[in-house]
Amino acid sequence: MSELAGTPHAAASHTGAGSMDATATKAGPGRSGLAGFASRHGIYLFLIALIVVSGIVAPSFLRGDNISNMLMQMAPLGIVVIGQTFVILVRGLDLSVSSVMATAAVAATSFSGTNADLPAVLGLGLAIGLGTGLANGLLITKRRVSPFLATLATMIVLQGIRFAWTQGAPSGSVPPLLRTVGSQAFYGVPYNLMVMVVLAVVFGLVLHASTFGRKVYITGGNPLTARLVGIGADRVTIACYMISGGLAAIAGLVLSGFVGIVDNWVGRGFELDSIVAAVIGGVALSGGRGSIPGALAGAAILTVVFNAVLLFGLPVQFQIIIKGAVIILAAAFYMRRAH
Amino acid sequence: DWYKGAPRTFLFNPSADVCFKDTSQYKKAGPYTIGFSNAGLGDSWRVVALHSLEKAAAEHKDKIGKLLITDAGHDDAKQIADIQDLVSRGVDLLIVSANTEKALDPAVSRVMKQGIPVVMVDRRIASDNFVTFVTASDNMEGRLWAQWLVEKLNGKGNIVILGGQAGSSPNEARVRAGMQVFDQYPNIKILDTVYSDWSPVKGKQAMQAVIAKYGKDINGVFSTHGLQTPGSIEAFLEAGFKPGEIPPHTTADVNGPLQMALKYKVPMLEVGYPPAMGGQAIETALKVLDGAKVPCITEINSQIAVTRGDETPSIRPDVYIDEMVVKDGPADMLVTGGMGPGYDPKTFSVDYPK
Amino acid sequence: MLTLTGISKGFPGVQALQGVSFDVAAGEIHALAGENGAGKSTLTKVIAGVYRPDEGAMTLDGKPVAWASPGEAKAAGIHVIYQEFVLFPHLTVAENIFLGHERRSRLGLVDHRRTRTEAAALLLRLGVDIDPEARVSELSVADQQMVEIAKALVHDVKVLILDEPTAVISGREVDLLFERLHALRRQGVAIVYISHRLEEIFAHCDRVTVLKDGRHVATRRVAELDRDRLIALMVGRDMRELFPPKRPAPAAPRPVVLEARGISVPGRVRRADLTLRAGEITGLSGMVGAGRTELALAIFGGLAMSEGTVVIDGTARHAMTPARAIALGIGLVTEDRKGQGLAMLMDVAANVSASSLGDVSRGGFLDRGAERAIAAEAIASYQIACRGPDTPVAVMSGGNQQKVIVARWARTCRRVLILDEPTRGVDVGAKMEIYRIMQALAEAGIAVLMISSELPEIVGMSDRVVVMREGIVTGELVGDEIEETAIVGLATQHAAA
Amino acid sequence: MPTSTPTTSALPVSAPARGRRSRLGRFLAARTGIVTSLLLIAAMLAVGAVLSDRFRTAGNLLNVFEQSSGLAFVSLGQTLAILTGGIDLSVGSLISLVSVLTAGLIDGDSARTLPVVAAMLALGLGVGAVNGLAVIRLRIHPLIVTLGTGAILQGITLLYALGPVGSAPPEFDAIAYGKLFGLPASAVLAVVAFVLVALFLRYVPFGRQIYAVGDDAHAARLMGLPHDRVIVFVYAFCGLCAALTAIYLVGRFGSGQPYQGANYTLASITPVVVGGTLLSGGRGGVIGTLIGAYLISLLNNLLNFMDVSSHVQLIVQGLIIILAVSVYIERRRSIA
Ligand SMILES: Nc1ncnc2c1ncn2[C@@H]1O[C@H](COP(=O)(O)OP(=O)(O)OP(=O)(O)O)[C@@H](O)[C@H]1O
Ligand SMILES: Nc1ncnc2c1ncn2[C@@H]1O[C@H](COP(=O)(O)OP(=O)(O)OP(=O)(O)O)[C@@H](O)[C@H]1O
Ligand SMILES: O[C@@H]1[C@@H](O)[C@H](O)OC[C@H]1O
Ligand SMILES: [Mg+2]
Ligand SMILES: [Mg+2]
Repeated sequence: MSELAGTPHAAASHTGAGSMDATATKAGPGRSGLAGFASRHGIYLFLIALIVVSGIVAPSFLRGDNISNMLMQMAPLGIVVIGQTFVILVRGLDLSVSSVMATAAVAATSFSGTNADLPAVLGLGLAIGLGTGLANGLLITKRRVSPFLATLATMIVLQGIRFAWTQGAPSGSVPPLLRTVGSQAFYGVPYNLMVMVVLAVVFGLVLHASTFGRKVYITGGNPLTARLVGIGADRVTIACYMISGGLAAIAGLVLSGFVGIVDNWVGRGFELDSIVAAVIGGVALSGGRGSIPGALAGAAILTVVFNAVLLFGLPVQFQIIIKGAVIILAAAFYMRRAH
Repeated sequence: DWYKGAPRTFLFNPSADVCFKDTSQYKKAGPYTIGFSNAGLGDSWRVVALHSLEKAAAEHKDKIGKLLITDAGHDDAKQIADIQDLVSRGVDLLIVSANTEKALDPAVSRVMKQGIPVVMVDRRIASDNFVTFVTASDNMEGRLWAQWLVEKLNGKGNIVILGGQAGSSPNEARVRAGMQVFDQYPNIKILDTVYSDWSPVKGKQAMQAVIAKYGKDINGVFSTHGLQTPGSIEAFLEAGFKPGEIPPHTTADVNGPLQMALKYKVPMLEVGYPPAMGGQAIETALKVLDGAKVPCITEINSQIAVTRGDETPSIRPDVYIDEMVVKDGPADMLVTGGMGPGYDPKTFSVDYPK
Repeated sequence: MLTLTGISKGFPGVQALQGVSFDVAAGEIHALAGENGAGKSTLTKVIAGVYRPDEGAMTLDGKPVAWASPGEAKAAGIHVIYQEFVLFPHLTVAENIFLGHERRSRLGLVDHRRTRTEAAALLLRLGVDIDPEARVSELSVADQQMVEIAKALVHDVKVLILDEPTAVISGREVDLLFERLHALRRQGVAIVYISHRLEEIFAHCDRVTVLKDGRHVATRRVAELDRDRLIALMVGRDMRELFPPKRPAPAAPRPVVLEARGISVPGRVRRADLTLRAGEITGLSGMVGAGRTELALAIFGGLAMSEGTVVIDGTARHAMTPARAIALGIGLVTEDRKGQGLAMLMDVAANVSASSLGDVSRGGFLDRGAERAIAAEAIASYQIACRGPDTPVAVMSGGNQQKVIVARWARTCRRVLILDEPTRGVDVGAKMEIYRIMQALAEAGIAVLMISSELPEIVGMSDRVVVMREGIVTGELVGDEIEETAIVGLATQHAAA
Repeated sequence: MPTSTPTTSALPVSAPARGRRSRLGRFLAARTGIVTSLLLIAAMLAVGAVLSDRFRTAGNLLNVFEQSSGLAFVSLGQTLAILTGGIDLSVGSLISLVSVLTAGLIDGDSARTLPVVAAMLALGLGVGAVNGLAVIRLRIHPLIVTLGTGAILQGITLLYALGPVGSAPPEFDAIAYGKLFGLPASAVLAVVAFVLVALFLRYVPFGRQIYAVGDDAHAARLMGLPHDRVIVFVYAFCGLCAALTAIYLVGRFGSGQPYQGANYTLASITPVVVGGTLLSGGRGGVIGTLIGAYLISLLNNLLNFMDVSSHVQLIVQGLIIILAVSVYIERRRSIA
């Protein structure tokens, strides 16, 4: 009774025209034709419309270098969003991603700064991410701490550890290859985007085609069912948090290559932005609903909106304002569709 | 080789009377308990400044019985609490590096009212309710940077201000002083002011947005410290600016921007803001507790360096950037650290009185 | 006092009410009868303003009314005791009773002392010993029901509706309840009484309205009816026709497949023994709240038992988990379809394969084709009405949803299938289909355990019946012993030791 | 909100416990949060007293009291939102907005104090009401609604001021640093506010209904309780508390800053949960929150006295959250 189902909107739907569960489906039941198509693929249509409109209003929007730039900016967010999607699907959320990102990035600078360190950098980063994910998962499943608080707490603890480790400020530099991945492009295609795409494909397959992915949806869709059909819901949940932690670590490493110099706040704001992107992309906080392509579309929308606001000549502040409006509108859109 | 003289802001100060404070009322017998309320760590400048302060305290073990250090993590509310806690612990003198100049004003003023002397370091409060402020003249830095940009651009062009932490006194003072210069040139236009929190990562993100908006119209970047400057240069490179095309940048203290200036042929002016002022704060504190006269603003000297060929009529360097840079050193190293050879912020540890 | 004319209400996939007319007069107890899913609760909720009817009109005291919210109906003097409790687990009993009608001091503030004493008095009047200071979450189901009833006595109500209030209480508590109802009737309250216990209808009600599949069948004076005529109205046919003919008992005793020994679940089940045999349908009966569900869950590994063992084919198993139970060939159709049985957003195929993902995956990846094929087969052989394997279960009717769950477990249960209230809220057709499947599974040698609160079903289907009361197994009936009165006797008998 | 996990969704079964518990036992059991927090506070006081005689001075402990008031004010509103099973993540941005507007509009001119303060309180109330309306009308989870409105408010704040603005008139100083009966004025005000709200929650029917809505919103609607009014009320109240906090902070900082409130969004939740209010709603109360806020300030104070580095302070803070919330989990039996 304590998750989304216990909150006003869900209750509203109980007393209203049948429960949300009873009518909401991915397919948008009862709708067909153009309206159904628009409803099912609304997020992608919206993204395309946004791009077209931006291109018309500000022609420089569609310039190669601008697009390349946007893609480079989107990639780290996209990587985090993939993990966040797994976690939200099992009715959770992960606020510790930004702390994981920064810690992995800081860890990347604690070697000699050559490519020979790459395995160590990657290993240590992943260890941090997976370890945090494991801690989150255990707190949430075994100690039954709410995901919000569990990941908030690990976020703070990790921040303390990071500061203690760096004595206040990270120093040193990241391996050159990370530099390249984080800040270069290959014929206009940023390397970090390639990393994101590879991860999206791999984890997209895991989520949408593998047995594990099915377990994720069942666990999030109905945890009790999951338990009673012999799916180790706890293990699935822990795995999701580890995926989120691991991907956040990779995103942190990629982002550390963005400037080459690392500070304590690499990834600041990603914890909420990644949730926002996922929600815009149709991942439901109530669990069991959403997809990786949708979530990535959400990340793309955020990136495009940010970029377009500037190109339209609006003050930077409108980036935040429009972000706020988009998230409410998107959530309202999905709510409406569910009814 | 470098300029080693007294602070030029003092020597060249044209006013007849320089403000001095009588501190006899604070005279006390040692050993002292000194408190240091730090705004926070988080960037390499602040770490070196803290180490410099600890080192100086260690060198004065005879006089200092205890040095109590708190760190507010860049949170105004916590810093106020920290200051209250330090006062509760019975400090004889308080050194404060205020997170933001206005927010800490009431709290610091209060301490002074209670009769405890306050020495500000690096970041002051808005009012003058302290004994002295140990700094390296943010005003001079700001004016020199602005004057140089104006002269580089022959009085005409578009400037972006890349700030540090909004509301922190060094940032505000440097921008204010810079604006006093820019305002004299009607053909200089400030396109935008963005903030980086002294972080190269945030600096790069902020500059990317600005470059997306203005592109080649940007003629100069007024960066209020070296911590964020590399982010800006990176953003230009990524936007397709070739070496030699990147507009002039200003910087301070940090090795990375100097390396980049040489590598990508970025015209650059460095005006130092040495973290060694941490140690100076301890020296000044001891003077105060000894009842000696101290200047209202204790400025330590800054180095001036430019890329070769980029000196202007008003800006004559002490050294060239290629002489100053530590070629193979880490990018985040503080070239003006003054901590002596063999210093490594990661391993530094000193036995100061606790 | 209250009249309804031509009320219709549909839910996606179900027409819960169709043109129903109904009225209840002041000082009358009007029973509402009908099978599960007939629409009784839905009608209740229409009267209470929870649902807005799609069609039809309502009048109260002769004036037309249309509620915009439950609050309006309440303000107009309609009080409902819902089938599902409307209690706040973290609040105390006293607070629950007076919620929305707080006892106040002269200053208009909540008077907690008065709330407490009045609640105590009220409970005393009802004749139950419940601590008004206890949190509702600490109470037994029966006590929670008594609190629900107490709530109804607080206000001046014009219309009181009770939706199966006696489903979880018994004996003395039932008598006390009716004492109250008669008193209210004398005061001119209009009472709508819903119950599956027909004897209550005959003993206490003035008129009865029968619903069937959402339609109004008849309204009669109780005095004009007898039990058989009422059943005929409700079912529309002889009950016996519903059930497949029982198979004769075999000559040799059937082999034991599963033996539960001394199972305890703290607070719910005490040292229960249960034996299941291959090819036999065992009915597990008792009042709601008797602990049957918990016993089944404990056997299945879904609930931790504090003591006891489960012996399967001669091997004792201690730490059972659902995964282990499934591997051992046990299946469990849970009583709560939506809450526990199905992932509502997912499609038929995914729900059918949920307990046998291993069968539809290759190298860690799902073989969607195989999965759909299995689902298609299930749809055909169990006559599941849906658009196909890709239909989200959320849009399907309750009976078909139930068949999806049965299909899931029929695939994986090699030894034992437990069905907890398998026909709750499903229509007659689906019921018969489920009975047929149960019988077929038993014929195939599977030990079937059916938990049911419906006596006819228990009687009609079981080869053997085990009865529980308050967590204890009170008896076992076989063959001709299996009849309603014997079961009721065991279900209400006071626990011995 | 996703405050629960697959594991916590348990079968709704509980043991029949007919036996009457003792009054005291029941009283304490209902207040695990408060009891645990008080025990922790006692432990900290003991450690601190042994450590330093300056720690145990009244002056120091009163300072801690004063230091907790800002957090206490925001958390007061947050408690009500959480009691209904919701959450308000817009408080930080609202504090920022109100603080720049208050300082900017008054700008040291005492004559403007009253109208501006009144307008700001109305603004807080209004923004909160909009949050509440969005929650019930759009049927979006409060976490999302307030995340969205929070972003919008932050953007507006930055449109108004990119850096510190304005200044507080002298009378603000009295709220922030003044004394009342020898006690810190802000803390006295906080205690008064908390006690009033506690009384409201306990003695006004509407207060009880807030609990009912948080306990089971569906049941509350069936009961005809004013569910929607409760939701709008708690978010409006939460906005009002955020505005109050902002005004207090303007007094404490002497100016307004566009990121003033940023730290308070997540921080405002900690005292609530540490004080024993369940994130899932329906159980807890504001007195626990007040104690929780004091506990957090005391923890900072003690760690300062112990010369614990700020890094370790963070770690300890995170661990306290984990410790606190895992003590109060409701023990429910669940499937598997
Ligand atoms: N909220 C709902 N959404 C979808 N279908 C519903 C809903 N409520 C009831 N139904 C369906 O409407 C039909 C009538 O249900 P209702 O609960 O009124 O029956 P009932 O006569 O009260 O049965 P029981 O005796 O089992 O309580 C059933 O098929 C049921 O599944
Ligand atoms: N203390 C309780 N609080 C809330 N709901 C309860 C409580 N006890 C039982 N229920 C619910 O009431 C229904 C019937 O009770 P329960 O499951 O305990 O009985 P049972 O032993 O399964 O009875 P049955 O013998 O009918 O299967 C179930 O749906 C259960 O979830
Ligand atoms: O004074 C500034 C200091 O406060 C900041 O942290 O680093 C850069 C310096 O210029
Ligand atoms: Mg019913
Ligand atoms: Mg049951």
